[in-house]
Amino acid sequence: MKITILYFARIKEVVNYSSEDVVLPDGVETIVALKSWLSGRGETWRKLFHGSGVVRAAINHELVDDMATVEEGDEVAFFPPVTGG
Amino acid sequence: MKITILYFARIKEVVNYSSEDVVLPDGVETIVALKSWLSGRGETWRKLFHGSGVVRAAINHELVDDMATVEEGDEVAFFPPVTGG
Amino acid sequence: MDTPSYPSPGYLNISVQSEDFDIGLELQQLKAATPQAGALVNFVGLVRDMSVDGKLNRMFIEHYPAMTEKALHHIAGQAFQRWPLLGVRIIHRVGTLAAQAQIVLVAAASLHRQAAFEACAFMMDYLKAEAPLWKKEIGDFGEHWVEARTSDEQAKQQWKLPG
Amino acid sequence: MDTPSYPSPGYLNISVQSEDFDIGLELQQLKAATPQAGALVNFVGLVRDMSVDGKLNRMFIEHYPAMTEKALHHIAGQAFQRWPLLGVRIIHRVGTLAAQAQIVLVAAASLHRQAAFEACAFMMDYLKAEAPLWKKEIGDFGEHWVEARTSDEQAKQQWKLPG
Repeated sequence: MKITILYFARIKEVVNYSSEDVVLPDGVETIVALKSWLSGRGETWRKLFHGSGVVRAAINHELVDDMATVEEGDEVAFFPPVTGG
Repeated sequence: MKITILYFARIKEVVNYSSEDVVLPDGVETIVALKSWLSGRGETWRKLFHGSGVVRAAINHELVDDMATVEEGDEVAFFPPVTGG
Repeated sequence: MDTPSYPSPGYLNISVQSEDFDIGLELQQLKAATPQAGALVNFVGLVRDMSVDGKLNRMFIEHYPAMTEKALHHIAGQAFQRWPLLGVRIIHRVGTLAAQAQIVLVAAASLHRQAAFEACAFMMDYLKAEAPLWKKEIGDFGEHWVEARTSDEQAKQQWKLPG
Repeated sequence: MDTPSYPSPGYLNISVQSEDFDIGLELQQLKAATPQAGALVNFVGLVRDMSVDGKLNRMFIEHYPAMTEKALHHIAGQAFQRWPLLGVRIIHRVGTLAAQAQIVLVAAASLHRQAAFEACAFMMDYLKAEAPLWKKEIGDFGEHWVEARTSDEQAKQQWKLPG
Protein backbone atom coordinates (compact mmCIF):
# COMPACT_ATOMS: atom_id res chain seq x y z
CA MET A 1 0.00 0.00 0.00
CA LYS A 2 1.05 3.56 -0.59
CA ILE A 3 1.43 6.12 2.19
CA THR A 4 3.05 9.53 2.69
CA ILE A 5 5.63 9.96 5.44
CA LEU A 6 6.56 13.36 6.91
CA TYR A 7 9.57 14.12 9.13
CA PHE A 8 9.96 17.07 11.48
CA ALA A 9 12.57 18.95 13.48
CA ARG A 10 15.68 16.97 14.49
CA ILE A 11 14.41 13.90 12.65
CA LYS A 12 13.97 15.81 9.41
CA GLU A 13 17.59 16.96 9.72
CA VAL A 14 18.83 13.43 10.43
CA VAL A 15 17.07 11.73 7.53
CA ASN A 16 17.44 14.77 5.32
CA TYR A 17 13.91 14.52 3.93
CA SER A 18 10.83 16.46 4.90
CA SER A 19 8.46 14.03 3.17
CA GLU A 20 8.30 11.05 0.89
CA ASP A 21 5.71 8.79 -0.68
CA VAL A 22 6.46 5.13 -0.11
CA VAL A 23 4.93 1.82 -1.15
CA LEU A 24 4.98 -0.57 1.79
CA PRO A 25 5.53 -4.29 1.29
CA ASP A 26 2.84 -6.67 2.51
CA GLY A 27 2.91 -7.15 6.28
CA VAL A 28 4.01 -3.63 7.13
CA GLU A 29 0.75 -2.51 8.67
CA THR A 30 1.60 -0.85 11.99
CA ILE A 31 3.82 2.01 13.14
CA VAL A 32 6.26 -0.40 14.77
CA ALA A 33 6.47 -2.46 11.56
CA LEU A 34 6.98 0.70 9.55
CA LYS A 35 9.84 1.77 11.87
CA SER A 36 11.50 -1.63 11.41
CA TRP A 37 11.09 -1.51 7.68
CA LEU A 38 12.59 2.00 7.49
CA SER A 39 15.45 0.87 9.74
CA GLY A 40 16.43 -1.54 6.98
CA ARG A 41 17.55 1.46 4.91
CA GLY A 42 20.82 1.68 6.83
CA GLU A 43 22.68 2.82 9.90
CA THR A 44 21.17 6.35 10.05
CA TRP A 45 17.67 4.96 10.02
CA ARG A 46 18.41 2.13 12.41
CA LYS A 47 19.92 4.55 14.96
CA LEU A 48 16.99 6.90 14.53
CA PHE A 49 14.34 4.33 15.31
CA HIS A 50 16.28 2.01 17.63
CA GLY A 51 18.63 4.45 19.35
CA SER A 52 18.10 6.26 22.64
CA GLY A 53 15.96 9.10 21.26
CA VAL A 54 12.19 8.91 21.45
CA VAL A 55 10.40 9.12 18.08
CA ARG A 56 6.74 10.04 18.23
CA ALA A 57 4.28 9.21 15.47
CA ALA A 58 1.05 10.66 14.14
CA ILE A 59 -1.35 9.17 11.60
CA ASN A 60 -3.52 11.67 9.74
CA HIS A 61 -2.70 14.39 12.31
CA GLU A 62 -3.53 12.35 15.42
CA LEU A 63 -0.84 11.25 17.88
CA VAL A 64 -0.65 7.45 17.91
CA ASP A 65 1.38 4.75 19.63
CA ASP A 66 3.54 2.05 18.04
CA MET A 67 0.70 -0.44 17.70
CA ALA A 68 -1.49 1.87 15.60
CA THR A 69 -2.51 0.52 12.21
CA VAL A 70 -1.37 2.18 8.98
CA GLU A 71 -3.80 2.19 6.07
CA GLU A 72 -3.69 2.96 2.35
CA GLY A 73 -3.32 6.68 1.71
CA ASP A 74 -2.44 7.59 5.31
CA GLU A 75 -0.24 10.52 6.17
CA VAL A 76 2.23 9.23 8.75
CA ALA A 77 4.52 11.66 10.57
CA PHE A 78 7.62 10.99 12.68
CA PHE A 79 8.92 13.64 15.05
CA PRO A 80 10.75 14.13 18.36
CA PRO A 81 8.87 14.85 21.61
CA VAL A 82 7.23 18.24 21.19
CA THR A 83 8.69 21.39 22.76
CA GLY A 84 6.25 24.19 21.97
CA GLY A 85 4.60 26.63 24.35
CA MET B 1 -7.14 55.52 76.84
CA LYS B 2 -8.06 57.23 73.62
CA ILE B 3 -8.41 55.44 70.29
CA THR B 4 -9.89 56.10 66.86
CA ILE B 5 -12.53 53.73 65.47
CA LEU B 6 -13.36 53.44 61.77
CA TYR B 7 -16.40 51.71 60.26
CA PHE B 8 -16.73 50.44 56.70
CA ALA B 9 -19.33 49.24 54.22
CA ARG B 10 -22.52 47.77 55.68
CA ILE B 11 -21.34 48.50 59.21
CA LYS B 12 -20.73 52.15 58.45
CA GLU B 13 -24.31 52.37 57.15
CA VAL B 14 -25.71 50.62 60.23
CA VAL B 15 -23.94 52.77 62.81
CA ASN B 16 -24.12 55.83 60.61
CA TYR B 17 -20.57 56.92 61.39
CA SER B 18 -17.44 56.51 59.34
CA SER B 19 -15.14 57.28 62.26
CA GLU B 20 -15.04 58.49 65.82
CA ASP B 21 -12.49 59.16 68.53
CA VAL B 22 -13.43 57.50 71.81
CA VAL B 23 -12.01 57.38 75.31
CA LEU B 24 -12.22 53.84 76.66
CA PRO B 25 -12.92 53.15 80.33
CA ASP B 26 -10.37 51.13 82.29
CA GLY B 27 -10.57 47.42 81.56
CA VAL B 28 -11.54 47.77 77.90
CA GLU B 29 -8.26 46.55 76.44
CA THR B 30 -9.15 43.96 73.79
CA ILE B 31 -11.26 43.86 70.64
CA VAL B 32 -13.84 41.64 72.35
CA ALA B 33 -14.07 44.04 75.30
CA LEU B 34 -14.38 46.97 72.91
CA LYS B 35 -17.24 45.22 71.08
CA SER B 36 -19.04 44.63 74.41
CA TRP B 37 -18.52 48.19 75.49
CA LEU B 38 -19.87 49.55 72.16
CA SER B 39 -22.85 47.16 72.43
CA GLY B 40 -23.84 49.08 75.57
CA ARG B 41 -24.78 52.02 73.35
CA GLY B 42 -28.08 50.38 72.43
CA GLU B 43 -29.98 47.89 70.32
CA THR B 44 -28.34 48.84 66.97
CA TRP B 45 -24.89 48.30 68.41
CA ARG B 46 -25.82 45.15 70.30
CA LYS B 47 -27.28 43.56 67.17
CA LEU B 48 -24.24 44.60 65.16
CA PHE B 49 -21.72 42.93 67.43
CA HIS B 50 -23.82 40.10 68.84
CA GLY B 51 -26.13 39.32 65.91
CA SER B 52 -25.61 36.75 63.16
CA GLY B 53 -23.30 38.86 60.98
CA VAL B 54 -19.55 38.50 61.22
CA VAL B 55 -17.69 41.69 62.14
CA ARG B 56 -13.98 41.70 61.34
CA ALA B 57 -11.50 43.96 63.08
CA ALA B 58 -8.17 45.53 62.22
CA ILE B 59 -5.77 47.39 64.50
CA ASN B 60 -3.43 49.85 62.81
CA HIS B 61 -4.21 48.30 59.38
CA GLU B 62 -3.54 44.69 60.34
CA LEU B 63 -6.35 42.12 60.52
CA VAL B 64 -6.70 40.88 64.11
CA ASP B 65 -8.89 38.49 66.07
CA ASP B 66 -11.13 39.23 69.05
CA MET B 67 -8.39 38.65 71.62
CA ALA B 68 -6.05 41.28 70.16
CA THR B 69 -5.00 44.03 72.56
CA VAL B 70 -5.97 47.64 71.97
CA GLU B 71 -3.47 50.31 72.96
CA GLU B 72 -3.46 54.08 73.40
CA GLY B 73 -3.64 55.89 70.07
CA ASP B 74 -4.57 52.80 68.04
CA GLU B 75 -6.68 53.01 64.92
CA VAL B 76 -9.27 50.25 65.23
CA ALA B 77 -11.49 49.39 62.29
CA PHE B 78 -14.67 47.30 62.16
CA PHE B 79 -15.94 45.93 58.86
CA PRO B 80 -17.83 43.03 57.29
CA PRO B 81 -16.01 40.11 55.64
CA VAL B 82 -14.22 41.51 52.61
CA THR B 83 -15.60 41.08 49.07
CA GLY B 84 -13.02 42.62 46.74
CA GLY B 85 -11.35 41.08 43.72
CA MET C 1 2.45 53.64 48.54
CA ASP C 2 3.53 51.65 51.59
CA THR C 3 6.88 49.99 51.94
CA PRO C 4 6.44 46.25 51.44
CA SER C 5 6.39 44.40 54.76
CA TYR C 6 8.06 41.36 53.13
CA PRO C 7 11.19 41.13 51.03
CA SER C 8 10.43 41.50 47.33
CA PRO C 9 13.60 40.55 45.47
CA GLY C 10 11.81 41.18 42.19
CA TYR C 11 9.78 43.95 40.63
CA LEU C 12 6.65 44.92 42.54
CA ASN C 13 4.09 47.54 41.62
CA ILE C 14 0.76 47.93 43.42
CA SER C 15 -1.97 50.46 42.71
CA VAL C 16 -5.36 51.15 44.23
CA GLN C 17 -7.12 53.58 41.94
CA SER C 18 -10.45 54.69 40.55
CA GLU C 19 -9.14 54.95 36.96
CA ASP C 20 -9.38 52.09 34.50
CA PHE C 21 -6.23 50.26 33.38
CA ASP C 22 -4.89 49.02 30.05
CA ILE C 23 -4.03 45.32 30.37
CA GLY C 24 -1.72 45.34 27.36
CA LEU C 25 0.23 48.33 28.65
CA GLU C 26 0.48 46.88 32.14
CA LEU C 27 1.80 43.55 30.88
CA GLN C 28 4.24 45.33 28.58
CA GLN C 29 5.61 47.24 31.57
CA LEU C 30 5.83 44.09 33.66
CA LYS C 31 7.65 42.35 30.81
CA ALA C 32 10.05 45.28 30.43
CA ALA C 33 10.78 45.18 34.18
CA THR C 34 11.51 41.42 34.11
CA PRO C 35 13.64 40.79 31.02
CA GLN C 36 14.49 37.22 32.13
CA ALA C 37 10.85 36.20 32.33
CA GLY C 38 9.68 33.24 30.28
CA ALA C 39 6.14 33.20 31.65
CA LEU C 40 3.52 35.84 32.41
CA VAL C 41 0.22 34.89 33.99
CA ASN C 42 -2.45 37.43 34.71
CA PHE C 43 -5.94 37.53 36.07
CA VAL C 44 -8.49 40.22 35.28
CA GLY C 45 -11.71 40.45 37.27
CA LEU C 46 -14.72 42.09 35.60
CA VAL C 47 -18.03 43.48 36.87
CA ARG C 48 -20.63 40.87 35.88
CA ASP C 49 -23.84 42.26 34.47
CA MET C 50 -26.02 39.96 36.57
CA SER C 51 -26.43 39.93 40.32
CA VAL C 52 -28.29 37.33 42.41
CA ASP C 53 -31.17 39.83 42.42
CA GLY C 54 -31.28 40.65 38.74
CA LYS C 55 -29.66 42.87 36.19
CA LEU C 56 -26.85 44.99 37.50
CA ASN C 57 -26.28 48.55 36.35
CA ARG C 58 -23.16 49.42 38.29
CA MET C 59 -21.02 48.47 41.21
CA PHE C 60 -19.59 50.58 44.00
CA ILE C 61 -16.35 49.44 45.62
CA GLU C 62 -15.51 50.84 49.04
CA HIS C 63 -12.14 50.28 50.66
CA TYR C 64 -10.03 51.18 53.69
CA PRO C 65 -7.49 53.49 52.07
CA ALA C 66 -4.71 53.31 54.65
CA MET C 67 -4.92 49.52 54.77
CA THR C 68 -5.60 48.36 51.20
CA GLU C 69 -2.14 48.84 49.69
CA LYS C 70 -0.54 47.49 52.83
CA ALA C 71 -2.66 44.33 52.60
CA LEU C 72 -1.81 43.92 48.89
CA HIS C 73 1.91 44.37 49.62
CA HIS C 74 1.63 41.75 52.34
CA ILE C 75 -0.04 39.32 49.91
CA ALA C 76 2.52 39.95 47.15
CA GLY C 77 5.33 39.57 49.71
CA GLN C 78 4.03 36.14 50.68
CA ALA C 79 3.93 35.15 46.99
CA PHE C 80 7.57 36.29 46.53
CA GLN C 81 8.54 34.14 49.51
CA ARG C 82 6.79 31.05 48.20
CA TRP C 83 7.58 31.14 44.46
CA PRO C 84 10.62 32.20 42.43
CA LEU C 85 8.91 35.26 40.97
CA LEU C 86 10.59 37.96 38.91
CA GLY C 87 7.78 40.49 39.13
CA VAL C 88 4.26 41.18 40.31
CA ARG C 89 1.74 43.83 39.28
CA ILE C 90 -1.51 44.36 41.17
CA ILE C 91 -4.17 46.97 40.41
CA HIS C 92 -7.50 47.19 42.23
CA ARG C 93 -10.07 49.78 41.28
CA VAL C 94 -12.35 51.49 43.79
CA GLY C 95 -15.41 53.71 43.46
CA THR C 96 -18.25 53.36 40.97
CA LEU C 97 -17.79 50.94 38.07
CA ALA C 98 -20.12 50.12 35.18
CA ALA C 99 -21.20 46.57 34.28
CA GLN C 100 -18.37 44.76 32.43
CA ALA C 101 -15.77 47.21 33.75
CA GLN C 102 -12.39 45.90 34.84
CA ILE C 103 -12.08 45.63 38.64
CA VAL C 104 -8.76 43.98 39.36
CA LEU C 105 -5.53 42.91 37.67
CA VAL C 106 -3.08 40.49 39.26
CA ALA C 107 -0.06 39.55 37.14
CA ALA C 108 3.02 37.47 37.90
CA ALA C 109 6.22 37.00 35.88
CA SER C 110 8.61 34.08 36.36
CA LEU C 111 11.13 31.95 34.50
CA HIS C 112 8.78 28.98 34.17
CA ARG C 113 5.04 28.82 33.99
CA GLN C 114 4.17 26.90 37.14
CA ALA C 115 5.39 29.58 39.56
CA ALA C 116 3.49 32.34 37.73
CA PHE C 117 0.26 30.30 37.58
CA GLU C 118 0.34 29.29 41.22
CA ALA C 119 1.39 32.70 42.54
CA CYS C 120 -1.30 34.47 40.53
CA ALA C 121 -4.03 32.13 41.82
CA PHE C 122 -2.64 32.41 45.37
CA MET C 123 -2.65 36.21 45.28
CA MET C 124 -6.23 36.34 43.99
CA ASP C 125 -7.39 33.91 46.69
CA TYR C 126 -5.71 35.98 49.40
CA LEU C 127 -6.90 39.27 47.95
CA LYS C 128 -10.50 37.98 47.98
CA ALA C 129 -10.18 36.89 51.61
CA GLU C 130 -7.96 39.60 53.15
CA ALA C 131 -7.85 42.88 51.25
CA PRO C 132 -10.22 45.44 52.83
CA LEU C 133 -12.51 46.03 49.87
CA TRP C 134 -16.30 45.74 49.75
CA LYS C 135 -18.60 45.60 46.73
CA LYS C 136 -22.08 47.05 46.55
CA GLU C 137 -24.24 46.04 43.58
CA ILE C 138 -26.68 48.58 42.17
CA GLY C 139 -29.47 47.60 39.78
CA ASP C 140 -33.18 47.70 39.04
CA PHE C 141 -33.57 45.75 42.30
CA GLY C 142 -32.12 48.63 44.31
CA GLU C 143 -28.75 48.13 45.92
CA HIS C 144 -27.09 45.64 48.23
CA TRP C 145 -23.70 44.82 49.63
CA VAL C 146 -22.24 41.65 48.16
CA GLU C 147 -22.15 38.79 50.66
CA ALA C 148 -18.79 37.18 51.32
CA ARG C 149 -18.66 33.64 49.91
CA THR C 150 -17.42 30.85 52.13
CA SER C 151 -15.81 29.37 49.02
CA ASP C 152 -13.45 32.36 48.99
CA GLU C 153 -12.33 31.64 52.53
CA GLN C 154 -11.90 27.96 51.61
CA ALA C 155 -9.88 28.90 48.55
CA LYS C 156 -7.49 30.77 50.83
CA GLN C 157 -7.27 27.90 53.31
CA GLN C 158 -6.04 25.49 50.66
CA TRP C 159 -2.77 27.48 50.43
CA LYS C 160 -1.96 27.08 54.12
CA LEU C 161 1.42 25.47 54.59
CA PRO C 162 1.54 22.45 56.87
CA GLY C 163 2.80 22.99 60.43
CA MET D 1 -8.82 26.57 10.53
CA ASP D 2 -10.06 23.11 11.44
CA THR D 3 -13.49 22.37 12.84
CA PRO D 4 -13.18 21.62 16.54
CA SER D 5 -13.33 17.89 17.23
CA TYR D 6 -15.06 18.58 20.58
CA PRO D 7 -18.14 20.64 21.36
CA SER D 8 -17.24 24.24 22.17
CA PRO D 9 -20.39 25.83 23.55
CA GLY D 10 -18.51 29.07 24.06
CA TYR D 11 -16.32 31.35 22.00
CA LEU D 12 -13.20 29.73 20.56
CA ASN D 13 -10.50 31.32 18.45
CA ILE D 14 -7.23 29.59 17.61
CA SER D 15 -4.37 30.95 15.50
CA VAL D 16 -1.01 29.60 14.46
CA GLN D 17 0.91 32.46 12.93
CA SER D 18 4.34 34.00 12.41
CA GLU D 19 3.13 37.54 13.28
CA ASP D 20 3.35 38.95 16.79
CA PHE D 21 0.16 39.56 18.78
CA ASP D 22 -1.15 42.38 20.98
CA ILE D 23 -2.15 40.94 24.36
CA GLY D 24 -4.38 43.89 25.23
CA LEU D 25 -6.25 43.71 21.93
CA GLU D 26 -6.64 39.94 22.19
CA LEU D 27 -8.08 40.13 25.70
CA GLN D 28 -10.37 42.97 24.68
CA GLN D 29 -11.75 40.80 21.87
CA LEU D 30 -12.15 37.82 24.20
CA LYS D 31 -13.96 40.05 26.71
CA ALA D 32 -16.23 41.44 23.99
CA ALA D 33 -17.07 37.90 22.86
CA THR D 34 -17.94 36.79 26.42
CA PRO D 35 -20.02 39.61 27.94
CA GLN D 36 -21.03 37.46 30.94
CA ALA D 37 -17.44 36.80 31.95
CA GLY D 38 -16.34 37.75 35.44
CA ALA D 39 -12.84 36.30 35.16
CA LEU D 40 -10.15 36.30 32.49
CA VAL D 41 -6.93 34.38 32.97
CA ASN D 42 -4.18 34.40 30.43
CA PHE D 43 -0.74 33.00 29.99
CA VAL D 44 1.94 34.50 27.76
CA GLY D 45 5.12 32.55 27.02
CA LEU D 46 8.23 34.52 26.09
CA VAL D 47 11.55 33.62 24.45
CA ARG D 48 14.08 33.63 27.31
CA ASP D 49 17.39 35.26 26.52
CA MET D 50 19.40 32.44 28.09
CA SER D 51 19.70 28.85 26.93
CA VAL D 52 21.39 25.98 28.76
CA ASP D 53 24.37 26.63 26.50
CA GLY D 54 24.61 30.39 26.88
CA LYS D 55 23.16 33.58 25.56
CA LEU D 56 20.40 33.11 23.05
CA ASN D 57 20.03 35.36 20.02
CA ARG D 58 16.89 33.94 18.51
CA MET D 59 14.62 30.97 18.40
CA PHE D 60 13.19 29.05 15.49
CA ILE D 61 9.87 27.28 15.94
CA GLU D 62 8.99 24.51 13.51
CA HIS D 63 5.54 22.95 13.43
CA TYR D 64 3.38 20.45 11.56
CA PRO D 65 0.99 22.82 9.82
CA ALA D 66 -1.89 20.44 9.10
CA MET D 67 -1.83 19.09 12.66
CA THR D 68 -1.08 22.08 14.92
CA GLU D 69 -4.46 23.83 14.83
CA LYS D 70 -6.21 20.48 15.08
CA ALA D 71 -4.21 19.61 18.21
CA LEU D 72 -4.97 23.03 19.74
CA HIS D 73 -8.68 22.64 18.99
CA HIS D 74 -8.59 19.23 20.61
CA ILE D 75 -6.94 20.69 23.73
CA ALA D 76 -9.41 23.61 23.94
CA GLY D 77 -12.29 21.18 23.41
CA GLN D 78 -11.17 19.12 26.39
CA ALA D 79 -11.01 22.30 28.50
CA PHE D 80 -14.58 23.25 27.46
CA GLN D 81 -15.72 19.77 28.52
CA ARG D 82 -14.07 19.96 31.93
CA TRP D 83 -14.75 23.57 32.99
CA PRO D 84 -17.69 25.96 32.53
CA LEU D 85 -15.80 28.24 30.16
CA LEU D 86 -17.31 31.11 28.20
CA GLY D 87 -14.40 31.59 25.83
CA VAL D 88 -10.89 30.55 24.87
CA ARG D 89 -8.25 32.27 22.78
CA ILE D 90 -5.03 30.51 21.76
CA ILE D 91 -2.25 31.93 19.61
CA HIS D 92 1.03 30.15 18.92
CA ARG D 93 3.73 31.76 16.85
CA VAL D 94 6.00 29.82 14.49
CA GLY D 95 9.15 30.72 12.56
CA THR D 96 12.06 32.85 13.77
CA LEU D 97 11.58 34.85 16.98
CA ALA D 98 13.97 37.23 18.75
CA ALA D 99 14.92 36.92 22.43
CA GLN D 100 12.09 38.22 24.63
CA ALA D 101 9.54 37.85 21.83
CA GLN D 102 6.09 36.53 22.64
CA ILE D 103 5.65 32.87 21.68
CA VAL D 104 2.25 31.80 22.91
CA LEU D 105 -0.97 33.20 24.37
CA VAL D 106 -3.56 31.03 26.09
CA ALA D 107 -6.55 32.86 27.56
CA ALA D 108 -9.74 31.61 29.20
CA ALA D 109 -12.90 33.50 30.20
CA SER D 110 -15.41 32.22 32.76
CA LEU D 111 -17.97 33.43 35.29
CA HIS D 112 -15.73 32.71 38.28
CA ARG D 113 -11.99 32.66 38.58
CA GLN D 114 -11.29 29.04 39.43
CA ALA D 115 -12.48 27.64 36.09
CA ALA D 116 -10.41 30.15 34.11
CA PHE D 117 -7.26 29.54 36.20
CA GLU D 118 -7.49 25.77 35.98
CA ALA D 119 -8.44 25.64 32.31
CA CYS D 120 -5.62 27.99 31.35
CA ALA D 121 -3.02 25.92 33.24
CA PHE D 122 -4.50 22.71 31.80
CA MET D 123 -4.35 24.00 28.22
CA MET D 124 -0.72 25.11 28.62
CA ASP D 125 0.26 21.73 30.10
CA TYR D 126 -1.42 19.89 27.23
CA LEU D 127 -0.05 22.25 24.60
CA LYS D 128 3.50 21.67 25.91
CA ALA D 129 3.01 17.89 25.78
CA GLU D 130 0.87 17.38 22.66
CA ALA D 131 0.96 20.23 20.15
CA PRO D 132 3.36 19.44 17.28
CA LEU D 133 5.78 22.34 17.72
CA TRP D 134 9.54 22.20 18.14
CA LYS D 135 11.93 24.92 19.30
CA LYS D 136 15.47 25.41 18.09
CA GLU D 137 17.68 27.81 20.04
CA ILE D 138 20.25 29.85 18.15
CA GLY D 139 23.06 31.70 19.93
CA ASP D 140 26.81 32.25 20.16
CA PHE D 141 27.00 28.54 20.97
CA GLY D 142 25.62 27.62 17.56
CA GLU D 143 22.18 26.07 17.45
CA HIS D 144 20.36 23.15 19.02
CA TRP D 145 16.90 21.70 19.26
CA VAL D 146 15.37 22.17 22.68
CA GLU D 147 15.09 18.90 24.61
CA ALA D 148 11.63 17.90 25.83
CA ARG D 149 11.40 18.13 29.62
CA THR D 150 10.00 15.19 31.54
CA SER D 151 8.41 17.75 33.88
CA ASP D 152 6.17 18.83 31.00
CA GLU D 153 4.91 15.27 30.53
CA GLN D 154 4.37 15.01 34.30
CA ALA D 155 2.48 18.30 34.33
CA LYS D 156 0.10 16.82 31.77
CA GLN D 157 -0.31 13.57 33.68
CA GLN D 158 -1.58 15.37 36.79
CA TRP D 159 -4.75 16.34 34.88
CA LYS D 160 -5.68 12.76 34.05
CA LEU D 161 -9.13 11.96 35.32
CA PRO D 162 -9.45 8.85 37.46
CA GLY D 163 -10.80 5.69 35.76
